[in-house]
Amino acid sequence: MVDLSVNLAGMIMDNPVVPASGTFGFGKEFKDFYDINMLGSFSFKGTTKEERFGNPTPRIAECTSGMINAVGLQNPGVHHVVEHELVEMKEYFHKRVIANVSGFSVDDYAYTCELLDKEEQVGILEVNVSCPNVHGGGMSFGTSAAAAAEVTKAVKAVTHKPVFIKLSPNVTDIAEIALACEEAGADGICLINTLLGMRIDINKRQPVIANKMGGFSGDAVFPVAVRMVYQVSKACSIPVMGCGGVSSARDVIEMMMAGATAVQVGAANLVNPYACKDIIEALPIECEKLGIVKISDIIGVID
Amino acid sequence: MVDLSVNLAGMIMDNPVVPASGTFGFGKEFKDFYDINMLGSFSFKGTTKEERFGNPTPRIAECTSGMINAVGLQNPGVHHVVEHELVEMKEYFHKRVIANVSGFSVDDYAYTCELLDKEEQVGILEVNVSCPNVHGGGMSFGTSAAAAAEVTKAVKAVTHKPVFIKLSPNVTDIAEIALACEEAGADGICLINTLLGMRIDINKRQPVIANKMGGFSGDAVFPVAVRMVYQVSKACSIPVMGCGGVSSARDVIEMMMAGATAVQVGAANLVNPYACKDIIEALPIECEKLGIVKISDIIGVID
Amino acid sequence: MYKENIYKICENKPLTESVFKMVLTGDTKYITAPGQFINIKLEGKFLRRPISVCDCDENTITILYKVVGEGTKQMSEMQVGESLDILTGLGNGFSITECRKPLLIGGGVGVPPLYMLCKRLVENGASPTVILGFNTKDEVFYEDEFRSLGVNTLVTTVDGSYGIKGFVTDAFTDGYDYFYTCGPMPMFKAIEAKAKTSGQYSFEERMGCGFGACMGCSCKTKYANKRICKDGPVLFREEIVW
Amino acid sequence: MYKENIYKICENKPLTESVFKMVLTGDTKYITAPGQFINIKLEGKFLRRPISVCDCDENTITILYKVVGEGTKQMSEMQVGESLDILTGLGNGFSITECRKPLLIGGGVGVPPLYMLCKRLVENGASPTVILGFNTKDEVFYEDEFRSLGVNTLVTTVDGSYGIKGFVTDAFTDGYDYFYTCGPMPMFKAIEAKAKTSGQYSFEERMGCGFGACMGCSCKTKYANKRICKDGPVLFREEIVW
Ligand SMILES: Cc1cc2nc3c(=O)[nH]c(=O)nc-3n(C[C@H](O)[C@H](O)[C@H](O)COP(=O)(O)OP(=O)(O)OC[C@H]3O[C@@H](n4cnc5c(N)ncnc54)[C@H](O)[C@@H]3O)c2cc1C
Ligand SMILES: Cc1cc2nc3c(=O)[nH]c(=O)nc-3n(C[C@H](O)[C@H](O)[C@H](O)COP(=O)(O)OP(=O)(O)OC[C@H]3O[C@@H](n4cnc5c(N)ncnc54)[C@H](O)[C@@H]3O)c2cc1C
Ligand SMILES: Cc1cc2nc3c(=O)[nH]c(=O)nc-3n(C[C@H](O)[C@H](O)[C@H](O)COP(=O)(O)O)c2cc1C
Ligand SMILES: Cc1cc2nc3c(=O)[nH]c(=O)nc-3n(C[C@H](O)[C@H](O)[C@H](O)COP(=O)(O)O)c2cc1C
Ligand code: FES
Ligand code: FES
Repeated sequence: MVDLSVNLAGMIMDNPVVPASGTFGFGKEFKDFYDINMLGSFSFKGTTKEERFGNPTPRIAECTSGMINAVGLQNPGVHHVVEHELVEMKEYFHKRVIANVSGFSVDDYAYTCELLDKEEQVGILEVNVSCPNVHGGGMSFGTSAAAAAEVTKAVKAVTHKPVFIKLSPNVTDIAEIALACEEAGADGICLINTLLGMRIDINKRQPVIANKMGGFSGDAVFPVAVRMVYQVSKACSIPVMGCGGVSSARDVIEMMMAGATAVQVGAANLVNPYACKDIIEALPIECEKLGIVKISDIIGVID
Repeated sequence: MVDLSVNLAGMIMDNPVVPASGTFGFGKEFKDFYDINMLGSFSFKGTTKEERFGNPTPRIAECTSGMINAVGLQNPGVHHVVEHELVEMKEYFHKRVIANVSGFSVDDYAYTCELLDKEEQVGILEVNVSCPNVHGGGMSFGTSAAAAAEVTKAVKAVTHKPVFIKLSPNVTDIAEIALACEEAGADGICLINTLLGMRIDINKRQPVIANKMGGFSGDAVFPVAVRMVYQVSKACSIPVMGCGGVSSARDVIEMMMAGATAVQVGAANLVNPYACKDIIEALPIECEKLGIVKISDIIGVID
Repeated sequence: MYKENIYKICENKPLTESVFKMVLTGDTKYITAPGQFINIKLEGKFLRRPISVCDCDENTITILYKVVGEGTKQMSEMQVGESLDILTGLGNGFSITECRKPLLIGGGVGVPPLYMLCKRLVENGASPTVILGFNTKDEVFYEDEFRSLGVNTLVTTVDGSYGIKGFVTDAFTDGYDYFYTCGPMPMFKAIEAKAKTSGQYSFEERMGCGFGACMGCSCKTKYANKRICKDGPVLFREEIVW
Repeated sequence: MYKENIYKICENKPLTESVFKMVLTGDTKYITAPGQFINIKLEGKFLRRPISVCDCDENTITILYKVVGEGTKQMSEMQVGESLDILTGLGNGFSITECRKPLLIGGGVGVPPLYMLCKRLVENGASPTVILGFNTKDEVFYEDEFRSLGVNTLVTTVDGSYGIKGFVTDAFTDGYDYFYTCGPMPMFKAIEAKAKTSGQYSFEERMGCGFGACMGCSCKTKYANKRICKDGPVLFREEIVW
């Protein structure tokens, strides 16, 4: 029997597998495919102070081994999330969930997190300072150490729950930004969000995505994600939630060896709705092959 | 008949296809596969002031739709290149070549470029400020606008040949760095070099690459490259040589629509030694399908 | 409800130069309404390809697809006996209303979902008139199949090389009491300008998942934001924001 | 010289639990020396997989490969009749020297290239002794094939379950006048410590291209930097820097 449990900043999880924000909605669409209570937890679709429709369509482009999305944080707003989504969720998900939060100002973040702080179901606040799909906000916080730290401080001031800052990979020095968040009180770092990418429809001579650019993710980005998880976990002493291009149990193991305490699965859920189920079922088998008896033993084993 | 010719900062090329530095050596290994005079030009393996062995092996790791390399600028030194490689090359390549140059100090770059400036065969100097595989130099010039500009100025002072600065994608704001190079006198920008990536051998519990991290390239990085070519070509008025994940004629067309005047093909040459030949032969066919009669018409057609 | 499963190709042949018919065998119980779609995983492609159900029975699904890019090209090269990983039963599908004389208007590859719809309407006692719009004679497909359902079938071609010359709207007959349509946006606009009754439109959008999880395919309607893949692809005329 | 071409699988069967024999038909004229390798493109894998030529004639190439990862797993699942895109004739190969009684020492999947070498040496009038080293009895392969060449063939197993118990060096016979070896690094180190004559070692390295273009496989020798793929995989004892 392989022990798959991990302790993520105080939240004990049965296994390290967590569907990534924006690829799992509020879990509703997946509960018809399998019992999502088998998940370690899941990160729900990023919410904001106000309701948002997001960007014009097309919002999706295909890439080799990946995809671009430019959803632009479509969500019903945090009030609706608290009053409806979380209430409904109680019926089909009985573990604590990770609340993914975005904002357009420091106050936005604080406002939204303060509301979610009161929700018992929320185990971790995942503060997204890295969405590439919203103008004049979002990502800019994630591309500056000072701004990321400011958001961290503001959020920490309004919540007792563990706060993970979700960082953008579109930066020169990811470790510097992560360290700034740690120093500002963050309890963990989640990375990576999407790489900024673009595709062009050469028949129509226009970008595939209405918004021109969007967030690139999927298998293709895995080596960048592993590298950043490694860099950040070596630089920081707070736990790292790894994300980016994970689609198999072996990917989960690789990312944990790079330094991740838990591992998120994003775009893979969209193509294979059973992705997380498949991974969780394969994990003990792959661990056994590799002589891993307790998965938490391998976190950051790479020098 | 489709007109494939392009004018790259004064160098007229029969077609926009250019094997990327480090993936084509000095052309010797490819001339047995096909007549490399069909190429627009090619960028030879990056050279430095002194001979370099490069990094320890393993230097290569496989990724989904891509690879990581950590060659570390192995090359026989610019003197050997000038005295032997270029002399030999005269026999099998009769067009002007692109000289890729790296350095560990501003003086290094100037020294190497000054020597190459005297070589008639060299059509363009491609100054690599972005190699992720060498410590204490190389990439650091490419991650700061000021440093990249300084290198540009130093090189421009010693040569009359067009100077292209080859930029790193591992930065927060690629347009800012490109603009700084333009203002410092660069005649063009080449991008992208490799993304910093990492893979772990989960059986051995160690990084696949002896140097731990390396440069990630191949099909997987194409959307990032298209995005950066687009951003830089919109920000700058000097020509852009696009590179990153190109493996087909349609990729070439997409990158040109994004703003590239010429397009480099890197890792694809390693897997399919005929990659550039295949692309050049397919280009007129794909152009015709798309109603393109003169390929230079599509450069930067995307708003 | 929707489900992922493996389907075997038992037929795959061209109907025109670029439109193919593929028949798949496997579990069909999740397909509950005409106008639903399936989402096909293809080797080497990241995203699945959404294709409407043209017809289905206890253990076969028929789709008609046009080769427009790499994915559909790949499909056209697959052999009988090969397998595909498919999500079925996606989307709301058309609502069978109590209409008597509905118009079914299909343009190009908007035609396929109307076939199963037509069957259901006929079963329901309605007498549909079907209008199939194409650019030119060589592109016409499924005319005979509709005729064998015993319904009045009109074909239009833009260049007049077959049937009625012009657009689908040029074939509009009087006396219809409802309409159903699937096809390109310019056709929708023309229909919206001309149609005198209530009706349903089936939309297309680039999709990330096809089952409502990613918000990739959202659109605004008069009453709420909807996902084309889950709350659509069929929208009622009354709710659409043009 | 080397060349890319398409080869058809005409045999693909397990020799042991994890070692497979594959016979390919196609153009073999670029294979000019024993110890050369081929580089195989696999569907869905970015880099090619380098595998030594075990044997070859006018139109077939035989390789023996061990399933160690995804690529070789995929190869093991391929069917007779399927095709592979392969670069052949890569590497320098072994030099046939004027030795009379060479030792050929192979460890695990280092065994394959020695087979064609052994043939050539015999043709050249030499009387090789072959030492094949494995961990255990179940892993032994190609013993009979070597014997049918009429050469003295010794097998060692680490656990003593078959042949001589121990390492290949425990089977060293006296009187050899040269050696050729291919296998894992610890075996090389043991041979280097024990061998009394000149000889050739065939190395492995992770490769980007396999034909000398990328500098992915470089190593230092006493006289120059060499590329394992192009200037190797075979190096002379005298030039190697351990
Ligand atoms: C609900 C729905 C039902 C459909 N039913 C049919 C049908 O019955 N017959 C038919 O021929 N076509 C149908 N289509 C269109 C079909 O999905 C596309 O033609 C197909 O995805 C093109 O794939 P490709 O790889 O050949 O093209 P590429 O252009 O190479 O595809 C690149 C990406 O764009 C997406 N894409 C391209 N065109 C479209 C499009 N028109 N709509 C949505 N995504 C697109 C692809 O799915 C893929 O992700 C339907 C689309 C939707 C949304
Ligand atoms: C010149 C040469 C000759 C070889 N001859 C044989 C042979 O005859 N029989 C045999 O079984 N094996 C041979 N090998 C080893 C063989 O190349 C690897 O076992 C194989 O590439 C593993 O691929 P994989 O996808 O199964 O493993 P993975 O670990 O999934 O491969 C990942 C990447 O690492 C590379 N890789 C993994 N192991 C090795 C290795 N040992 N050497 C080089 N690259 C590696 C792969 O090529 C691939 O790029 C040879 C290697 C070289 C360099
Ligand atoms: C359709 C889509 C929507 C996303 N929405 C969000 C979001 O709302 N908040 C967020 O922090 N990340 C969002 N992401 C990013 C993912 O959570 C994840 O960080 C990224 O996709 C990389 O993981 P992957 O390669 O496994 O997809 C979204 C990604 C996708 C594909
Ligand atoms: C093996 C290898 C060696 C490389 N060496 C160099 C180099 O010496 N100088 C340089 O500017 N870029 C070098 N590069 C980067 C490529 O020129 C190119 O910018 C990058 O690989 C992206 O293109 P691709 O995705 O088509 O490979 C190298 C790339 C590879 C794969
Ligand atoms: S395609 Fe994902 S929600 Fe519609
Ligand atoms: S593998 Fe490319 S030079 Fe040897």
